[in-house]
Amino acid sequence: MTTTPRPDTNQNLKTFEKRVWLAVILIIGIVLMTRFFTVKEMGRYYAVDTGSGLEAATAVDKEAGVAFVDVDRSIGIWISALMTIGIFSFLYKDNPYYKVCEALFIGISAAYWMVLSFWTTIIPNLFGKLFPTWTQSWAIPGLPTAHEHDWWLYFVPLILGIMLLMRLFPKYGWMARWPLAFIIGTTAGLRLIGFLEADFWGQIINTINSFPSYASMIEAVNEGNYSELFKLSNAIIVVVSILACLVYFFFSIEHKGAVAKVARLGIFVLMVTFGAGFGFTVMGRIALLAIRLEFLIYDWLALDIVGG
Amino acid sequence: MSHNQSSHSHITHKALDLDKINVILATDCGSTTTKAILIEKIDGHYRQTHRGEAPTTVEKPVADVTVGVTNAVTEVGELAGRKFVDDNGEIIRPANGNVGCDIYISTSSAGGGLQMLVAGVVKEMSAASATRAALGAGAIVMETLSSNDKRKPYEQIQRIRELRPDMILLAGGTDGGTKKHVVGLAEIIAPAKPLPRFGSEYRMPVIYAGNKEAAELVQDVFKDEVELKIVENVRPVMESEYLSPARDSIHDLFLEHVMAHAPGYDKLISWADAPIMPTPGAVGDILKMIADRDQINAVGVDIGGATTDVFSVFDGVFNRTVSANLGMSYSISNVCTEATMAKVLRWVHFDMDERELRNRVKNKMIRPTTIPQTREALVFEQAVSREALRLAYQQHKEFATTLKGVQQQRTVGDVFSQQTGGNTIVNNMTLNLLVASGGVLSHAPNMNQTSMMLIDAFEPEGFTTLAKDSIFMMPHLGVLASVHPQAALEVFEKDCLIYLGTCVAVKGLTKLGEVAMRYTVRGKGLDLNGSMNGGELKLIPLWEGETATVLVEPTGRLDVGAGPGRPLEKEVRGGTTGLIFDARSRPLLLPDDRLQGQKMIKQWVETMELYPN
Amino acid sequence: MAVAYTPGLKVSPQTQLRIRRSLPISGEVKVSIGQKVQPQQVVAETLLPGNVYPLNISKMLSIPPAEVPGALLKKQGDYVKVGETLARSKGIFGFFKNELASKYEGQIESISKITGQVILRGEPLPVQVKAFLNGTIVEVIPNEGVVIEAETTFIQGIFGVGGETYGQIKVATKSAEEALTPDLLEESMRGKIVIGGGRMTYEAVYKAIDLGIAALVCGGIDDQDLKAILGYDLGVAVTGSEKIGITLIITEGFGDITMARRTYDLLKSREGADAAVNGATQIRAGVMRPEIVVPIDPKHVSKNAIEDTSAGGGVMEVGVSVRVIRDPYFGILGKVKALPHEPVVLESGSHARILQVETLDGKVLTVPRANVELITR
Amino acid sequence: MKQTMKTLVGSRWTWMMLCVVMAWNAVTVSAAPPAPPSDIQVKDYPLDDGTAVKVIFKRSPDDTGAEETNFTGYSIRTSSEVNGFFKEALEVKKAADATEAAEVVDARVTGLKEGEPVFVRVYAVGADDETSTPIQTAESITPVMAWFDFHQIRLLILVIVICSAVILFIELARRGYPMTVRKVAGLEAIDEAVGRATEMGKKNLFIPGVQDINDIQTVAGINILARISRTVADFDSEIEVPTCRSLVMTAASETIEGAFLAAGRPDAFDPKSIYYVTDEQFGYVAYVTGWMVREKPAACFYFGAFFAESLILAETGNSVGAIQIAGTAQPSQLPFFVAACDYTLIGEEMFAASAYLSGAPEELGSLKGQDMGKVVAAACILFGCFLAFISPDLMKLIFEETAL
Repeated sequence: MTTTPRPDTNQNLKTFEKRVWLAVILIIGIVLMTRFFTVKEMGRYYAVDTGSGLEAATAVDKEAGVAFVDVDRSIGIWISALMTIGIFSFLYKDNPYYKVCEALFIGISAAYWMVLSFWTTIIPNLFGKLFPTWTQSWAIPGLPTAHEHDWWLYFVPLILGIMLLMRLFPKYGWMARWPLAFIIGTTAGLRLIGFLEADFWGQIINTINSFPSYASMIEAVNEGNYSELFKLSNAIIVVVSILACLVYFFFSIEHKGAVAKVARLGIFVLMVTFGAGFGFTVMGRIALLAIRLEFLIYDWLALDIVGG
Repeated sequence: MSHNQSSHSHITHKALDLDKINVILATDCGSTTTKAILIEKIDGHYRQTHRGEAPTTVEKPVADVTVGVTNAVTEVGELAGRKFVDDNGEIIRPANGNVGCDIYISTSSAGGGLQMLVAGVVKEMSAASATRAALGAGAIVMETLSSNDKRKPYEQIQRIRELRPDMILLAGGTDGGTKKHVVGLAEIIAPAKPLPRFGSEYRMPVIYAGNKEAAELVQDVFKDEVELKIVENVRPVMESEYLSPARDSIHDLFLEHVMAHAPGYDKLISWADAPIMPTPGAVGDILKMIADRDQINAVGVDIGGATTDVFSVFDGVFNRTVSANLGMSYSISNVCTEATMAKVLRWVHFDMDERELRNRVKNKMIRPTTIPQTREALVFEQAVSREALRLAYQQHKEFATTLKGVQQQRTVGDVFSQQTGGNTIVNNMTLNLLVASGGVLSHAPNMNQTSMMLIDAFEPEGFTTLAKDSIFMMPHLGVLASVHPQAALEVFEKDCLIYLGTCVAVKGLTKLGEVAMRYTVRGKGLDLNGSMNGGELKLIPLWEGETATVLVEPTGRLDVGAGPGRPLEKEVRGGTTGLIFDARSRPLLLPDDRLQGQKMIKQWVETMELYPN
Repeated sequence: MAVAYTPGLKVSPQTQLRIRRSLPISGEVKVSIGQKVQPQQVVAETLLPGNVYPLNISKMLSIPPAEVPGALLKKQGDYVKVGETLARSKGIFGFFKNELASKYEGQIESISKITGQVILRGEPLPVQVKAFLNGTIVEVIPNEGVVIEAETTFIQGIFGVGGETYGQIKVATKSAEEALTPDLLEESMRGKIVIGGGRMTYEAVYKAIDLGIAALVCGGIDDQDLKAILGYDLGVAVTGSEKIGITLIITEGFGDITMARRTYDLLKSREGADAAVNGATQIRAGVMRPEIVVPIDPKHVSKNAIEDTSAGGGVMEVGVSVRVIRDPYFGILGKVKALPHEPVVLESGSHARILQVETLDGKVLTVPRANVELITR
Repeated sequence: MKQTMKTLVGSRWTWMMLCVVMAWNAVTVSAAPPAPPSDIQVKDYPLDDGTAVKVIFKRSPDDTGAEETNFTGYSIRTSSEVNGFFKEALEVKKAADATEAAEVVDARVTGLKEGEPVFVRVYAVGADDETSTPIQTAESITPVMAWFDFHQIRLLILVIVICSAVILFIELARRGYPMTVRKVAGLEAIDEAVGRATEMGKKNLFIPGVQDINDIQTVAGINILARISRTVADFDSEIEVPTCRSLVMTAASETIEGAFLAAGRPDAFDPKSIYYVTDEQFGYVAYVTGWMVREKPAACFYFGAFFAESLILAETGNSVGAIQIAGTAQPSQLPFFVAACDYTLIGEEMFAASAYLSGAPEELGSLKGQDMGKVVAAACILFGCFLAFISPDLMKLIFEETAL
């Protein structure tokens, strides 16, 4: 089967498409502008100075003369609105608008994280512990100047950190492997115990604990309370499900015969779990989308729909 | 997947009036014998009437293929009472009374057939597509080079130099895809300067069927050192193959370059009314044609001395494989090695001395022309053939797959049934027709032996019609089909296939001594019903030309094609063997214990009357 | 047809042989047209870069890459043999030490502290093409090879293993029937081409390898023995590259089988002469048989020697000598007694044309025509 | 919008008021308090992690073991100051019968801070939650961390059992004991995906998740990356790895370099193709999706910890026509990968991947050993449930209580 040769990208169609988009953007721009100048709430942040800071207000407050338009925050609203739309524009296709938003997002966030980790980790946790007096003198005025107990241990991360930076010099790049190995190794070790304790043992204990005892059941039934029976059947279902899932994750046994059947049951259990997770997450996403739309509709465009 | 309906009409020599064709002469120049058949129009129907054969004459001292052709044709002529060859040694056309024929066609696999070197980027992807194109065209693929075959460039160069292919097929990259890999392959092939097999008087024919955007670059690499032909990409996109342009150009180049340099072929080409095709290519064409016409799935096998060819058409997709080292003479020792002697001997129902057998096998290998004289030797040889066929079919299954590298569409429900691309498309349950050819199968003293070899090696499931190519006529009919499809189909139907019968087998593991299926057979003079226990075989006489209606009810989870445990009724065809009910397990399991196995085989041998006294 | 051709092996006391000797990849041709060459003389030569074997010592021993140089027992530039201990980890408190034996042979090209990888480079592989024949260069193919011509005694075997080798011919058995057993081999045969009669036994081959015998030529061999010698079951009859330290050639077939008298006698007649043998066999289209080439001193070349190929191939007629080449009478020699025209049903049930053979001890056997081979006696 | 917010805030206030009112009611309707317990002793709990103390006291005279009584139990409360705010740390139920009533109460109060002194009070609690006057220690007690925490002994046993199983099977595997591994389609498809990229002349994209290297999933992802890049090197294709964490970038870079070296193509390694983008989750996602749409990779691999970005990435990949293979242990993200990717490794399958891919006996042995861990878990569950059914006390003794 030959692929139908894609028609040589029709130049006319492209220019036409461009024009249509230009027109659409222009119309949207005009509508926005008109709305901006006619609707007082749109794209403006009203604030009232309470003396101890600014508080949100409304256009009505402004009319009343108590509030004013906070230009900084208004610009903020515009930026976030335009950025939001920019990111949404990806839904249509990749375009320069999206690229600008993407680049801004990445650049700002990368810088932000860099600064954040510098001031929240390196300064207080490393320099603050190793050289408290010095750090106090220029960075964190409130820092106690005395060394902590066992403070010298912090030289280890300092050295490891420097070794990690050695990657910048190709010749000594190999040094970076050591801290990396340290991190990965420690992680693995810590996680093993953490995993055994929380997941492995936790799962076992929780399963066992949910299992009703014979005595309590008899007692409940004698009292005419049959819920314990349901509890038992539920517990049995849980136990069987867990065991079936465990079998599915057996790697060293080929799934044949009885093992295959049990594993198949495990698959069903996992499917049910996934289904529930899927639904749950989708709901969460829709909620997130709603928040973004709410921002655009109410805070930016100040549209009065759905009883906002 | 692939377009195998090849059209060779672009080099048709002469315009033919199909209605006026009454006498057709066809030859197949094999590596050892040249076989000629005569097809005549009798009462408005085409029938194969006579045949003859003579040793092929491509090697010294004669070194002119037409001598063998003339000899074979003369033999046919003598038998038919016609004169085909004039005093100049040429074939007389058109037919006039008792003289001449209307068309003459031929296939060729002399001198080892068409040997090709194939190269592609990823072994399992474009290289596999290229291999499929080459095999489909009837070539023997000597070597497949790919960017990921783990060989260093110098090793690849060395390998190319060792080989002396007739032709090279270079593919790789989707259209608009990779260029560097394809050019890289060209850069390996070009300096290796492969020498064509038939002398160095002509330039090596190279077909380029890769990324069309890299074609010019490839041409720059090869410059004028090879005969480069650029055709459409065999893998224009990852999702589909487009094999026919490459296949057709293989046929063209085979004729124009390779054949033209083989001794005597220039003359043969001028004689023939249709392009000369590589034998296996012709066999594939006819099988594909039949499968397409009847909407069936078919498998054909040709077991030779050195190689075994398997052809299959499943849901319209044609595949061919050549198992280069599985055969009954040159390769017999390799079959025993690959399958292991123990696996071969499990088909033998009496004790044999393994040491003695090993020597016999090796002697057959070094003296490939001998034939079994004793029954013991025959039984052993047929045991080997079962293993050879089984291995060849296995290789075929591994090769005849869906395409690799295709994006899969999934839903949440698929999570636990994920399968990688490249699954086999061969499905024994949907197989309708199994055709056998090749010495050990077609010349078995008893047709029941042929049937059993097929059933044991291929393990057909459900309802499968078994047949054999009577006198290895499929190549001739394949070429004929390109000129006169109606004649080809008529002869195929009436004279080519000898029906052995139908095998009805249950799929799944059956238990010894437990009922596996119940059957009712109704037909002319037949009204039977009964049940079969696991591990049993039953032979019901149903002769050639007869049909019967068979209702099978499998028990438990066993399946005969309608689903587990569901009954199925079908009309079946009889043959020289008859109707075979097979309640042995699928996959066929034989006991590991030698004695127990012998007992079981012996029982089957008796039921099937394989080796009557 | 009253004529049957059988695949013939050439056994010729004198024949003009032309062979092409070429390199696998392009290289240098070291001789010129007209030059006389000796069998062992290199006529063309090229170098292949040695193979590279990266060994990740760090992974293999589970030690950090930086410790690799410490764990290595060899230095850069050292030569390592297969099986030699290449590195040893320090272990924990002297326990759990791991050793690593090299799987490859080669020179340590580099040791990386960063990746823990040691690169072994095998020797550059010199590819030399020897003349094989004592003859004259008649053609030079630039950068590829030469064509050599010589007058030789030329014998084809039916099957062989091992590559080209050279040596003096030495006949070990007293007759063409006698099997080659270890007791027939002695120290003085080192480097020679030893001729046996019947089957070569496993023990004899082993002793021959020990003694450094260049090649063994016998009538037959047991497949079981061949398997034991090679260490694997030979599948496809494409041989020549085996590295077993000896070249083996059988002239007749597998099993207990006598060497054709003609072959035996011819070899015996050339005893003491320098010969070249090649075990390379390829049984398929473009068949290659093992060969024994004994150059004839130009002085002794008889000008009117007839090209003799009748040993193999020929006309099957009553009275000619044949050998049965298929069980149940495999290896039996005799004369054709009758050639019935009509096909006969064999025990196996097949129809085939047969012939009757009168064996040396007077019995008459019926065998399919396909199952005999002509021998000249 | 603003109004809804206000309503919400308003309603929260209402609730709080309601609670306060109810609490007040509860206090006012109390009856006479029970008699307090006596003879309090507080000790550091031995052999623990330093977060618990042992509190021993004599029962209140009201605690008779009778069923119908106004007495419900004791409340043990802790504070860091003698007269500070005492917070409830443990409730002790009243005695079930007379025999138990005769015994002292020996309780373990947990949740304390290691090395920080505490004061302990015990109240007797009556039917309507009214409390007695407390008994209190005069001196504070400081819980101390012991060298060995006996509460974790089960964990120790588990670790020993599982680790020895792993070691045992590794040894067995080294000695040639045959190990089988079940097929995982997603891993077998790696070659296919890289092959597709090679044929199409496009790049391979690898995303190691959005978590740092200290997440075990990221480590597993990097492990698989080693194999993928080996294939990439073999096929002479290209791989692009944008990362969300700087350390992951370092690790990925080292891994790929090693893989290229192992494949004998160190020259083809391009360090520029592995780079850091940003820590910000969605900034990263925006970059990656943008890159995908522009470069149209033919194979995308997602192995690691993923959150909301799973579907965004996988859908974008799907729309550009890539073969996608994903693997994560985030249960909430798995369905999205499954729906949008060609192959998905589910949780544990990803961790088993490196063993599966290498096929090395050591790794297969460790896989088998881990399976033994699963057998242990299954056995524990079955045994535990059986015990819980027969005798909950015995179950508690074996599975929950300290062995001391």
